Amino acid sequence: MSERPDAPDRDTLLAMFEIQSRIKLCDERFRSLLTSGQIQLIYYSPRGQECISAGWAVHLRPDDYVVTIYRGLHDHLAKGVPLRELWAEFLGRATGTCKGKGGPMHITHPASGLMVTTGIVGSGIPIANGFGLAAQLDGTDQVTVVNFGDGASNIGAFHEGLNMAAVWKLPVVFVCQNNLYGEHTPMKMSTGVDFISERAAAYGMPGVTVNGNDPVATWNVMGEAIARARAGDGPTLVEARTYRFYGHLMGDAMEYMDKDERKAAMEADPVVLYREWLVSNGHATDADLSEIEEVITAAIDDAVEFAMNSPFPDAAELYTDVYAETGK
Amino acid sequence: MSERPDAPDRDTLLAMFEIQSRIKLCDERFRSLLTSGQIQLIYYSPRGQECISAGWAVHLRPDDYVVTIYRGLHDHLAKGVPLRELWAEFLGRATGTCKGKGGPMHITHPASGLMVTTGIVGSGIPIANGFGLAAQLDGTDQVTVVNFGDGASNIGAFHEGLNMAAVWKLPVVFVCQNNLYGEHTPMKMSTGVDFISERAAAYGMPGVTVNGNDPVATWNVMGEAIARARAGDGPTLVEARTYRFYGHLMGDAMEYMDKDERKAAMEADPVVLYREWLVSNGHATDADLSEIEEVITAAIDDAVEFAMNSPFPDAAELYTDVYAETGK
Amino acid sequence: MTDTTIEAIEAPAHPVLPMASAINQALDVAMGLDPKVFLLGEDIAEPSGGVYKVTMGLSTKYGTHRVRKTAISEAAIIGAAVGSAIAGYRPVAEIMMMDFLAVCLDQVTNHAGKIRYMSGGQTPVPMVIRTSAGAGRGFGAQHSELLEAWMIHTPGIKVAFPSTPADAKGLLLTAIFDDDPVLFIEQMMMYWDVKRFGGPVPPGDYRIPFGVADVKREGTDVTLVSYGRQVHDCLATATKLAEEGISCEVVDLRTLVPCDEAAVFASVHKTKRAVIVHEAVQRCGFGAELSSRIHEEMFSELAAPVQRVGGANTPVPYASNLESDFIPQVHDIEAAVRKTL
Amino acid sequence: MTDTTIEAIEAPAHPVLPMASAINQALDVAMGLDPKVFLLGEDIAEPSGGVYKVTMGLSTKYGTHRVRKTAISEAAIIGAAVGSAIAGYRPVAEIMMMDFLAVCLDQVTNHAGKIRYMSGGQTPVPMVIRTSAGAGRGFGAQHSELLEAWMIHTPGIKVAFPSTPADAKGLLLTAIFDDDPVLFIEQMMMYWDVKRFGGPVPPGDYRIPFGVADVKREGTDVTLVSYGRQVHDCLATATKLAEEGISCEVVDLRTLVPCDEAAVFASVHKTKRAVIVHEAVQRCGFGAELSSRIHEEMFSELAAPVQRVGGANTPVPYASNLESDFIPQVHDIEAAVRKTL
Ligand SMILES: Cc1ncc(C[n+]2csc(CCOP(=O)(O)OP(=O)(O)O)c2C)c(N)n1
Ligand SMILES: Cc1ncc(C[n+]2csc(CCOP(=O)(O)OP(=O)(O)O)c2C)c(N)n1
Ligand SMILES: [Mg+2]
Ligand SMILES: [Mg+2]
Repeated sequence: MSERPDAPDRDTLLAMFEIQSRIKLCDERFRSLLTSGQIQLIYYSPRGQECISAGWAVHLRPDDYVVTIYRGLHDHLAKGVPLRELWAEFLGRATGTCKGKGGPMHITHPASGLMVTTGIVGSGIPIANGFGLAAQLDGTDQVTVVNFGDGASNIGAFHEGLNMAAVWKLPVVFVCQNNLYGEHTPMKMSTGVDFISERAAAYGMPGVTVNGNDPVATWNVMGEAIARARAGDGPTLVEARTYRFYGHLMGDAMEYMDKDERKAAMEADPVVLYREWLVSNGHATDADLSEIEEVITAAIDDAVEFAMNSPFPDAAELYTDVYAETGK
Repeated sequence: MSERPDAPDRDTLLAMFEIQSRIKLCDERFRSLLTSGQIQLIYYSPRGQECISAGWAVHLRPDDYVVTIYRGLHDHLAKGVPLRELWAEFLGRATGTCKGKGGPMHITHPASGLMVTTGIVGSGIPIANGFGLAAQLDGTDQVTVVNFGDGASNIGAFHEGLNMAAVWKLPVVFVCQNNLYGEHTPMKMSTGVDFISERAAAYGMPGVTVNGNDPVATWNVMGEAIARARAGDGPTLVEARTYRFYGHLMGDAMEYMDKDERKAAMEADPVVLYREWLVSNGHATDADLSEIEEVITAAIDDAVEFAMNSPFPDAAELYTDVYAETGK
Repeated sequence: MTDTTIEAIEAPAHPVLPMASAINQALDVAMGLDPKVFLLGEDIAEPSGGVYKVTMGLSTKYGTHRVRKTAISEAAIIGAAVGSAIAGYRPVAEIMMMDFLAVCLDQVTNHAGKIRYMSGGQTPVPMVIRTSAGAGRGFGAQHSELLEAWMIHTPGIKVAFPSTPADAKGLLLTAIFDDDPVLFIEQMMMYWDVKRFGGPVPPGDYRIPFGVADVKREGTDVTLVSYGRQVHDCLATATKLAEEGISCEVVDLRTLVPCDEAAVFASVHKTKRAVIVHEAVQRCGFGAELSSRIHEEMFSELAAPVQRVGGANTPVPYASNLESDFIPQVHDIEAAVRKTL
Repeated sequence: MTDTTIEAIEAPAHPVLPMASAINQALDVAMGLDPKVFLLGEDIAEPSGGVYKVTMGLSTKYGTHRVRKTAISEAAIIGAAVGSAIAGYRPVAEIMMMDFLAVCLDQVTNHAGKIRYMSGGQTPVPMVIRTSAGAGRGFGAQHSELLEAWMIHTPGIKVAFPSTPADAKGLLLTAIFDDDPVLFIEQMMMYWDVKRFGGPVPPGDYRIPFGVADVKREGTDVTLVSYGRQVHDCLATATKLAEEGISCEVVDLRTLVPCDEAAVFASVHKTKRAVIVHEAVQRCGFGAELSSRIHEEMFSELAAPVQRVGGANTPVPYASNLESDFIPQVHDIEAAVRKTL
């Protein structure tokens, strides 16, 4: 794990570590509380995909837009959705980002630029174009990053969305987090290409594949794509190859996954390896990083307590927010 | 217009001429009857695109499947839908292919292998896969040819359909009849690529562009694609470049089309040029071809009279064919 | 605002226009008032100004950045509208024909319709989907449907369905400046037929509030409730039956979500009889909902069960004779009225 | 065949199974009987046998050419089913959750549902779309909807909606061998919950005809009409009210298209009162259609207006307390019954 000439400055390196750790520790807390039965919810673990979100997050401004999917915890945290409101929403409490009405699959927090989380595969892509179009019409240099999986690249919305973005030169970065599976189906059984990035050419759009478990490489690729969008030079399709450590959702028997493949992936835990790399190359001491982790852990403790002690939404909330006026 | 070493035998050359002429003469009759007000219907002229249908038709067997769209008259005739029933259906008569209930946008004639005509852009593509799948499961070597326009290559169904066909190696030939416009919109304003065939690579599928106004070149390309499908080697995307002589539909003011572009295209009428080529290269005498045309004209006279004198469907037909049993 | 309405309908001064021109005016006024309003859809820009010429002139006046021609990608069209609406715009998306809602319904129902709710009210989606619809033009089964019932069954989307040029203009302006997604249904047969469907159109920023039905004809014996083109058939039926001394009141709902049930109940309270008329397939159509509501609220007052007149329970056939049998006609409405007497 | 039904329901001999196993049995039997039957959908093959394990074992037994795992491409899934059905197969397509119908509705309504009609009867489309549905699992607004009303409003598609394992098996076998497209709705909460929703399942080729409702409990005072999981809530309500001497008859429609109106009318003829219960959003739901039909046909016989109990007029909320308020509960049904007394 030698030094990387293509690495960003120390602050950025540590910022990425902080984000990765927040995701990793949050995910571990969710899984432990679920396993111990202290909380119950349908949970799509992002564990293993941390570096991708961290890779784009450090290039974004608060006023940039992010769209993601049900497997979105890593993206939510990377864009800065506050832990308390996020945990409360996951637990369906009145204090959640969406008053408990949306839930994990629909986390929304405009204040952080987390605009839409959808549960429909592929459907965030056309919506992301709308944010890009708004920025283009406003004449601002805001960028939209939309995240989706490898499986999503086979649905119609992907095709229509990328074509429109290319024709209109929208400031949108399409991030395909390729974890090699769509639910219980390996990518190779469902997809006509080996690399999702090959599909960019069908829209005259630049496409690139990066090792999404390599924080530095990912940082570089995201940086170029985001800079291109910000400069008004149009969209990019970024395929970041990664792996789902815990299958599709919590409770997944994973009988359809290759045991050794998974073992190898988890042994090469990108967050752990990155931590070691930071230390071994003198970017930070173990103590520096431990302190970052402790701060996060404390914040998670606080968020969990906040969420657990928050009330469920008032019964009247069932009927509000359907329309601008209640009771139509 | 010199001889072509890549040309098929005389019978095939004349068979293509017969099909092209049938389409051209049928279209001219429709337009003259519409202009004179003797018939009234929404009419999408295929004039200018004759060579494409003729190019695949001569490679197909009656038991091969064809799927097409509202602009389908050329495909219907090429696959052998009988003139009388076709005219009667266009006029909404009880003697039509679909008892007058489907109309021009939904011509269906399984006896000729014309399986589905759809009015929804792109939607024939996933359905064509079903015919290909049936042949594959049956273990026959039947081929399915599905026709659609350039505009259809921007809709989700195109993407999903081509990917599935590639993954399942279905015996389907995807024929994009690229006439450079989708309704009132030039392809370049709506599409991220210059050649629709470039999109085949997004599915690991062979893609080829051919001059759809060159009957011999089209015959060769269609022959290869159909042979590949018949041999079980999977699907092909064929882009045949052509032109719509009369705009989107009858009555179209065509103000959005370049006058010179259209004038040039009509001066290079592929059916007229092919006729001249056949004669000048001694494949047939003017008399031979005139005879073919006269036979067709007589058949059209007969079909028009048949259709005009046919009754409208019985009122009870409104309620039949909704379900297997009437009155559910 | 209701005053403006009544005023408008009385005012003979206003120029008589076809519905298409009234819609064009509403779009023009809205774009002039608010730079955040823009249009997107297939073929809507100049030259051509849309396949039905409804958006004629607008791209020339406001530029192609605000009147945006798109690819044939309905899901992308609605998705772009949803995202830009959340980001503060007021997009007006055109879906060329209502049947094509089926290729982009996920964006309409799962996203435009639910995002306000799923975000706990943080992200409203102020957008309009204009769509032309209806049978009677020999377009066949895939270009003639009326699907308002799908939307009414899907909470989160408002539905407007005008019957006159003035209502079309007033309701469309309200729709554009409403903070919810609105499906705006335009019955194609009314676009350019000034003789049958033309009417006076108030100039300028003319708006009609949602959820306010309009009594298009007063009567005492039977209430005919309808919307869109069928309102005209109800009026024709009323004229016909008046000759026999049967007095029909014609209530035009104008918006279906929200629905002015109070106006319907008030009329039925007077007449004790109701017939609901729409072109959409009768089975599970909006008539079923409204009929149930009237029975639920006014059962003891009713002199007869509420009758429904809707499209046949079939796809729309092509043959002209079958197509007109599919569409509810004046004689069908008349028969239904007689059933209530 | 109705005999078989009654037999089955009386027979205690049959093994008690969860609904998922009954569905698996029906698929197994159908594939064994007819080589033209095949399955396609996401994740349905082994290993895993589907995200809800409903198709477990079938790809191993019949091969992956007949149990076909697909990409996440619902329009392609339904399109392939439509084409192969026209070509002589009997495909059973799985749409993982009913909300996802919105991404492929064009293939369902404009094609599967209309092709028989548009071809003048030349090309029937014998296919089944199995879809799991329903709220109550904390899945939120996009994974919990019941949309049967959309299909019922779209002529050409039949709709089956079982409430018990035996009905699920019998109706699915009938659906597969029916010559029309059938939407087969499986309420997820019933899949594996043997305790609450298990029941005896007749072995072999057991079929229940479409359009034949099943009186799940006889009664004299009020008719409760329902389908799917809510039938169990109606039965619970009936048991509860019986303690007060209120006798409820529970009619399970089992198929909505075709709908056994005769059975409903016969029951209401006896009770003079009816309550219709379903989980789908009440506004413009199937309850509206059936309520209208009962009022239209039996107005003078009714002792009270027909009541409807449906889902709230909102998207499905996530918070557990709000979600259970969204879903009609026994106390809601009870309140509706009291309204009719
Ligand atoms: C349109 C649609 N079809 C099916 C589903 C069910 N589903 C949820 S997640 C998923 C797999 C998606 O795989 P991928 O895009 O690779 O994302 P990942 O879960 O691997 O992050 C499927 C099929 C859905 N939510 N939406
Ligand atoms: C899903 C859908 N959207 C829009 C339309 C309206 N429409 C009919 S034809 C057409 C243009 C199609 O262009 P292309 O695919 O190039 O075929 P062409 O008409 O040029 O042969 C459009 C937009 C439709 N029928 N279906
Ligand atoms: Mg994946
Ligand atoms: Mg074209």
